[in-house]
Amino acid sequence: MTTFADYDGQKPAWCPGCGNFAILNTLKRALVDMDMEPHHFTIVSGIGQGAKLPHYTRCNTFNGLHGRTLPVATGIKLANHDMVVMAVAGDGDCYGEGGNHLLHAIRRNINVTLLVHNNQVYGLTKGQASPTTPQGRVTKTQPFGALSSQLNPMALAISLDCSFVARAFAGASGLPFLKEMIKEAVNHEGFAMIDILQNCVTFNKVNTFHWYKERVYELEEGYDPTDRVEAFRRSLEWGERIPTGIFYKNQRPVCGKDITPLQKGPLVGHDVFSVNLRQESALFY
Amino acid sequence: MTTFADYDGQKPAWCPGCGNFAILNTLKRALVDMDMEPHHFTIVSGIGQGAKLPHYTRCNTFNGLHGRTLPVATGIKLANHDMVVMAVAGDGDCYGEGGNHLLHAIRRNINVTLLVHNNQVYGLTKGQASPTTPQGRVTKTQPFGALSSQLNPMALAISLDCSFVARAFAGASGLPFLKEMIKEAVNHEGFAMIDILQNCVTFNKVNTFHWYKERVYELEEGYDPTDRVEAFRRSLEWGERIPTGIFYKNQRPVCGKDITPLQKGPLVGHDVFSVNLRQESALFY
Amino acid sequence: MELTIRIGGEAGQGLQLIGTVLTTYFKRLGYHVFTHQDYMSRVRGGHNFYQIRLADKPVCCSRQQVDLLLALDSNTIDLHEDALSQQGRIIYDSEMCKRQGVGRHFLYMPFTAIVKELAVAEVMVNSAAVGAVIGILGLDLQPFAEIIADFIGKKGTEVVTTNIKVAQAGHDHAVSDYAGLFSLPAPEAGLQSHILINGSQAMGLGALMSGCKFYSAYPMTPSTGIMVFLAAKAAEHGLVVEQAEDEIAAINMALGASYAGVRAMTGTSGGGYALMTEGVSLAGITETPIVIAEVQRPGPATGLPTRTEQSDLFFVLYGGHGEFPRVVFTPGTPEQAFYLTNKAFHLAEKYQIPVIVQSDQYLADCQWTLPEFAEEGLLQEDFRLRGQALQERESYQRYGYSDSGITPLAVPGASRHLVVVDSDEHDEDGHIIEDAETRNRMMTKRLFNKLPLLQAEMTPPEHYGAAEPDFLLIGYGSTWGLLKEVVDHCPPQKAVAMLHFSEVWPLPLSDTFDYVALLEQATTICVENNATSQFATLLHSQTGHRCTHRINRFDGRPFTLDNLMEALNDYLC
Amino acid sequence: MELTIRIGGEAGQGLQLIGTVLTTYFKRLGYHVFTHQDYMSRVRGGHNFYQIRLADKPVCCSRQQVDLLLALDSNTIDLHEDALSQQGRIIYDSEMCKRQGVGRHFLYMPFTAIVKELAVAEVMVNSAAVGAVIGILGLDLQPFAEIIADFIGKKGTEVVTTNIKVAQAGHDHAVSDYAGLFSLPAPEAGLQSHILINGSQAMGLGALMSGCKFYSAYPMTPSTGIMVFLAAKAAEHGLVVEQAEDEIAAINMALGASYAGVRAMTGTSGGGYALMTEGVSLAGITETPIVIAEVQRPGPATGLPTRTEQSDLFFVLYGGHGEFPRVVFTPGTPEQAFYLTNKAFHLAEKYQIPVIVQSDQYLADCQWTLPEFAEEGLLQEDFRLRGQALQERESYQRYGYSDSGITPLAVPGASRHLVVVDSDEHDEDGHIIEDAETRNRMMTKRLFNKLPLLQAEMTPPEHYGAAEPDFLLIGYGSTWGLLKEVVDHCPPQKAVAMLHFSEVWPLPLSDTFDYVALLEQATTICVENNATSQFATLLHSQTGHRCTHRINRFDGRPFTLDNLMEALNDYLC
Ligand SMILES: Cc1ncc(C[n+]2csc(CCOP(=O)(O)OP(=O)(O)O)c2C)c(N)n1
Ligand SMILES: Cc1ncc(C[n+]2csc(CCOP(=O)(O)OP(=O)(O)O)c2C)c(N)n1
Ligand code: SF4
Ligand code: SF4
Ligand SMILES: [Mg+2]
Ligand SMILES: [Mg+2]
Repeated sequence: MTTFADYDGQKPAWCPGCGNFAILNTLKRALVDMDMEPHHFTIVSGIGQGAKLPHYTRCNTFNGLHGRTLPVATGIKLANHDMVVMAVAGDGDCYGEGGNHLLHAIRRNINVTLLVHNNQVYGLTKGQASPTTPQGRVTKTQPFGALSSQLNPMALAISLDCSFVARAFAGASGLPFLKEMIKEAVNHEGFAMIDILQNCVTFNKVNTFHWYKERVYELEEGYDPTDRVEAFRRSLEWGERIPTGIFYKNQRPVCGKDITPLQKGPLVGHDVFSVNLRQESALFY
Repeated sequence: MTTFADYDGQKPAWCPGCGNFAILNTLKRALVDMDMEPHHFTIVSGIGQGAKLPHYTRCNTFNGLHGRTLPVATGIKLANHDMVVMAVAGDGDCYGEGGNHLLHAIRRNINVTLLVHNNQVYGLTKGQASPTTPQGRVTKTQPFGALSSQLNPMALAISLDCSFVARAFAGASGLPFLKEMIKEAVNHEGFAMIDILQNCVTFNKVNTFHWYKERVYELEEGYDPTDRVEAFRRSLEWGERIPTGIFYKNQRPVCGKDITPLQKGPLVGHDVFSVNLRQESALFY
Repeated sequence: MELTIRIGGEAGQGLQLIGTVLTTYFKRLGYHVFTHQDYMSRVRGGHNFYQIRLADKPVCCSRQQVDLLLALDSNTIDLHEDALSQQGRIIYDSEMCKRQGVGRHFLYMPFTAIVKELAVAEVMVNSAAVGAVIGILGLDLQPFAEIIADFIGKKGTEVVTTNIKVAQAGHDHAVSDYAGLFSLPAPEAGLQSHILINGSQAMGLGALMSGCKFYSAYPMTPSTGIMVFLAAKAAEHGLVVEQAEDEIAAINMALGASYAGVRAMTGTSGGGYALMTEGVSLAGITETPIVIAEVQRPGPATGLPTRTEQSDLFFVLYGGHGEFPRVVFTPGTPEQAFYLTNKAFHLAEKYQIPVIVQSDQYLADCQWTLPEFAEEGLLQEDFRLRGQALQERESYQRYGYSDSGITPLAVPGASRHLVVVDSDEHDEDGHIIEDAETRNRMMTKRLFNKLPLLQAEMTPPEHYGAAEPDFLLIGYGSTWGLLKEVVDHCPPQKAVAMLHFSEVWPLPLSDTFDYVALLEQATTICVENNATSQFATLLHSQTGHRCTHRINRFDGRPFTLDNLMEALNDYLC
Repeated sequence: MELTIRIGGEAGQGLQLIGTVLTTYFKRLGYHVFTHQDYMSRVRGGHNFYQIRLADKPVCCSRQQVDLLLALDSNTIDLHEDALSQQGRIIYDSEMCKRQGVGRHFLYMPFTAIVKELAVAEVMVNSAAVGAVIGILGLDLQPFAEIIADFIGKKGTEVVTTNIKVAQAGHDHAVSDYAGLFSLPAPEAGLQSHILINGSQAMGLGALMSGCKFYSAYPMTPSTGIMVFLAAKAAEHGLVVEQAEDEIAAINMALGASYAGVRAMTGTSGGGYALMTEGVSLAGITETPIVIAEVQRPGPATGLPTRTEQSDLFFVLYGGHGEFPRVVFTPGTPEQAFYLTNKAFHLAEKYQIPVIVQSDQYLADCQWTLPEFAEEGLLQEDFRLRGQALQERESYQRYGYSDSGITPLAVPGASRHLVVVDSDEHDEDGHIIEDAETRNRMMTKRLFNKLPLLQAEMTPPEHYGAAEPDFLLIGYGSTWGLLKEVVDHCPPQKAVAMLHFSEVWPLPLSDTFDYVALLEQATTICVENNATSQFATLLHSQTGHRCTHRINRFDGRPFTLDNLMEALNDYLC
């Protein structure tokens, strides 16, 4: 059995009061629940505040480039499908710089769990608008307010028929819920995305902890996460009331162990130098 | 009054029978109808078969990089909002390499008309799967069939609250419809996207002209393109029956002439060297 | 007379405000200042510092030793106590630092107590500290009032008044407890026509004065300062500053805007530049003017994101596939950053090429007191073909051949003439071609014809110091101030000089100033803030001169005057 | 004895099949062949050609003059009639070409009529043409049957039989009308152990034999051939070939796979490489092995997408921000492409660095007859730390210091030890750091320690021809065959030799073979398929040698033996 302490990592460099702490701790609790040993999973992250997370726990880590978590995670999962792979990214990381990879990771339906630390702002670079920043918000680089509409990650993922689409809130009330969601996402076969609403005490003075707390609620019991159109409808709710929970799931084919070259087991276990040159050259004679 | 001949360009390098010819001619007809003089509009295109289009008519042209039409179009429109700007791209160009720009051009709601020549394949590079290739289709680079699900451009655009979302078919029956659609898209204030189903006689032997012809139909009279959830529902139809028409429209704020720096008119008309150095340096003294 | 003040503490403690307020204070009083910043890639906690060097004559680099250390936390004492000069003192508050300083060099100041006593917000300890520093230096607090109003005035007059009160209390304590410790001579009068500016601001100002109308970028330290500067000017000057979804979009938007007829710029750091190189190549073949600020930080990849390095020289010289002309500037001072950004716009439009202005975190963030910039020195020529001149032409071909390789740059939509540009090889009209002959002619037009003209535009390197040097310090980019002061500090009998390159590609001709001869006659020492001596390699490959010695620093920190002097000791003999 | 056949027509007419079938036919008969292709960036129409040079001894470049021109359309006659050699003939069908050829050199053949007569599909004219070519050369049609079955067998036996019938008819016509026109001497026996292979296939095969398990790429001419080759092998060998959404994803996926413990590769051309350079830099700081095929085409930007050029040398040497070690190979033949791809995987994993194998459209598409490759020449060593060796370690640090700079490369998940890699500067454990000392140590480990080891791994250039040359032809990459034949064709009294570099970065040491001395003693002529003599510049900057002359071609076409001989005339005196 693993314990919370098994996941002790470096000391976080986050601001006191930052929502990232709650996400980190909840992730650790979920890992304890799943009894997942640190070497059994890999966290891939990009660059941003949230993306520093893997250093603050213990796990195999690929802390790569800003925006490029999902391709790296895809490569890892295809090379070793026995490895549990998670990706951790910020809203800028994942919906801005890395937007194209999100589209295609969803389409590919790789068996990876994506946690988006969505603080609706670029934290590490000090407060510019991110794709989830509400339209019109003024920042130092958006002097006339953000010109673009706020990206709706739930609607986007549902439109792409994402295999598992959820939203959570990194506040005390939401944490047990987030923990269960993470476990379900990790156990889900296919691409699972959880957009986590997270306060940034330093650069987002509007969507504060309390702002979220007053608005978030859980999708009601009986909500049917397999109805794509209904999921889409609910994904459009944002304002006075913000639903959290699993919006949508499906069981579509996974790009993973069933594809031909992986049927003999993870690539990483295959023999390396087993190809016969003469045989492979046959067509050249 | 402009005439069809005013839009005569270079001789197309397309394969005989390619759907691109119909798109080109229909575009020219729409231009005649709108009486748009060649120097009054700019076509931005990427790299691919469809993307060669601007050379085959007469217009201001920026034939740029594969995948990068929309940022270029955005720059042009912001620099000169009196210019009519269209972007022409392939399905690979726009949904593959350029996927991220599509997301953000839609969010930005720049007043540009995007025509996607969607032949469900990479034509110019000789037949690899594109994002709109049906899952499972075998090609020389997809030996186990395309691993990803087929991208649904209508659903994607609607999820992003795209200002104008339409699908057309580049076959005789669809052309008058396409022509009207192009005119409406160009006249629409905001980002307008038309995904045009186009046969590729050389590399797509499944989704042929006849395949499309048997399936496409027009959205019924009375269909309400302002109902986003309903639009989403209809966007999911694909198979025996494929709807064409304007799926969705809205009037959300445009990133254009109303934003502060453009209120004095297009940037291109502003004085260039009018800034007073001493005044701008005030804060440094 | 000179003095170095270092302010240390955690991210989020307000070091930058303290530093800037103090620097502005000194500047307005008439002191020359030079500041540099050392900060971590985090928003709160950790350890940052802000260093101010003030003097009665121009200064342009940092010193190793500190005369006055303002410690806002205990860590600062641990990390910097060793850096104190012989007369050095540490100003600290035992309550803030949670420790007692032992030794004569500790100057205790009750910042927390002041704040408590006055019953004001805790963050105001910073004003107490500023007041104390001013007091210890025996200077008048008066000018502080105006400055603090400039900086935080928009928070309301009450906040301003309270801060002044707190600063006064800090000042009073310092004067009563430590009067006369440091007595600064009165500064030379007449810095009113000087400005206090850093490299980012200078580049932004240079762009603004060059008619830049469009700036698209994706945030990336340490380049974001330029965007912030221009964004603040956007409303007034009708300038579009757009944050793109990524760097690829940033450069392609700028190219679109440029094609449409406005002067356009983008900026980023090395990682973002990597994503832009395809666009640079696009600018090359389409002959679309563009200015790109590449503000370096230590790599590879994310590296040390808030620190400094000069390691992307070769990358900007050669980044992008295929062969096309480009110009690369490497300013060494905010003044050069200003004028070279202007020259970049000028050459970009004149020759229809990409021009890269390469800077780094050090240059971007360091503040200098400099004589105000002059409008007369600016290149302000509009090369566009439009209006009547365009309308009256019988025909127009975007890539019409000419001896200079330059085809007039028509604005699309400004006449009936069409403007067709193409990323494929093209004919004079801009349409796709594949034949060998047209290809050869276009390569000649675009590349061979323009290259000699560009080279002739480049200003030769700056020679400073001994006219016939035995030792020649070679540098480029942000080391200008450092090398200059080293030259000033070397004994005259050593015959030391500096040769500084701020226009590095194409490397300037040596016809007006035969710098190659100068190189050959001296012991040359190339000083670079990188590991592989990229500039020395470039110099060798272009001039044949192999530098005698190389001094490199690549730990993310800038050289200081003292550590470079020390490193030079081995060679200056 | 040698003969050049050129087959010209429109895209979509099946030139490539005709060419490959004929080439295979000649090879199986025992002739040496060399082919090259010239095609436009379109799928139908335009003008393409396929050129086959066959001989009774090895040939490795193309000739300018054509002995047999198979014209599938009228345009071909217009474009290539001038290229005919003195004995040259044009095979054409007046119906297909819609014209009558005037002159003794026109050999009319009724391809269309044959097809009509036999009432088979029109496309079968191609088989008639193949049969005719074989007939005119006085060769036996027999082997064709087997070959056509190999190529189109999967379309069913009926199609195959019909094609044979049509070819027979073409052959009969040729034999009856033009017997004895060209009488080829019987080929030397014993090419059974030779292979007919192009550069793309050789690189694919090299990757397969090196244990490559993961190839992610985005289609881009002329690199796609490698992907197609590997995709065809994927099912049998448990190899994942994934088409990424863009080149950025392609390299990051490959890095992910490599991190996870499998040998990974990506491939692209210049424009795609531009998008990959940030990932190359990431491989650099994370020390993740990766092999990248960069298959060049003429730039800038889209340029001439289906043609050839050597213009990205500096880009691959310096592409990517920051400073890190890398290796660049530039194979000159399919054989070198095969073995250097293998060496690339070997060095990438041994030193945990990015290795770039740079090729171009010419090398990618040209087919050569070569002695079969040998397994013994392959480097097959598994450097990964896993299994018991890993499990039994007490601890593991991904970036633990060592004298060589190399830390054992552990496979994540293969033990309780964690594998932590970071794009930020990091400590031995892989966690983010910002201090100067660790930075310096990591730069030393990663860069300075590995550089000399890498340089020692590089094989010196190949010296061919006169031992003490007066004239030294210098080249790198795909010009190998050309330079070799030029040497062979030069009169021995001229003392001409070739110095060819296939391992260009770091440039090999000159301790085992003092090639710098060789350079210095000869008149050196650097031959490059680019405009700016990048290799000559590199050679100069690394060795100090400045080439005496430079010959460049940058119109998208390869040099031929004849036009290079001509260009050389000016210098070989
Ligand atoms: C290619 C590239 N562009 C830009 C950056 C600079 N950068 C680092 S983090 C970041 C955004 C951070 O925002 P987000 O992803 O939302 O993460 P947060 O800090 O808010 O958690 C940016 C723009 C970079 N590292 N690399
Ligand atoms: C950066 C880059 N990557 C790849 C390519 C090669 N390429 C050219 S067109 C194309 C895809 C064409 O497909 P699509 O966009 O669907 O257009 P179509 O030819 O089908 O009309 C690709 C991959 C390129 N030119 N640039
Ligand atoms: S800046 Fe915001 S997101 Fe970053 S650590 Fe601080 S509170 Fe958290
Ligand atoms: S390959 Fe397909 S898309 Fe391209 S021109 Fe031919 S038919 Fe049209
Ligand atoms: Mg964020
Ligand atoms: Mg397509």
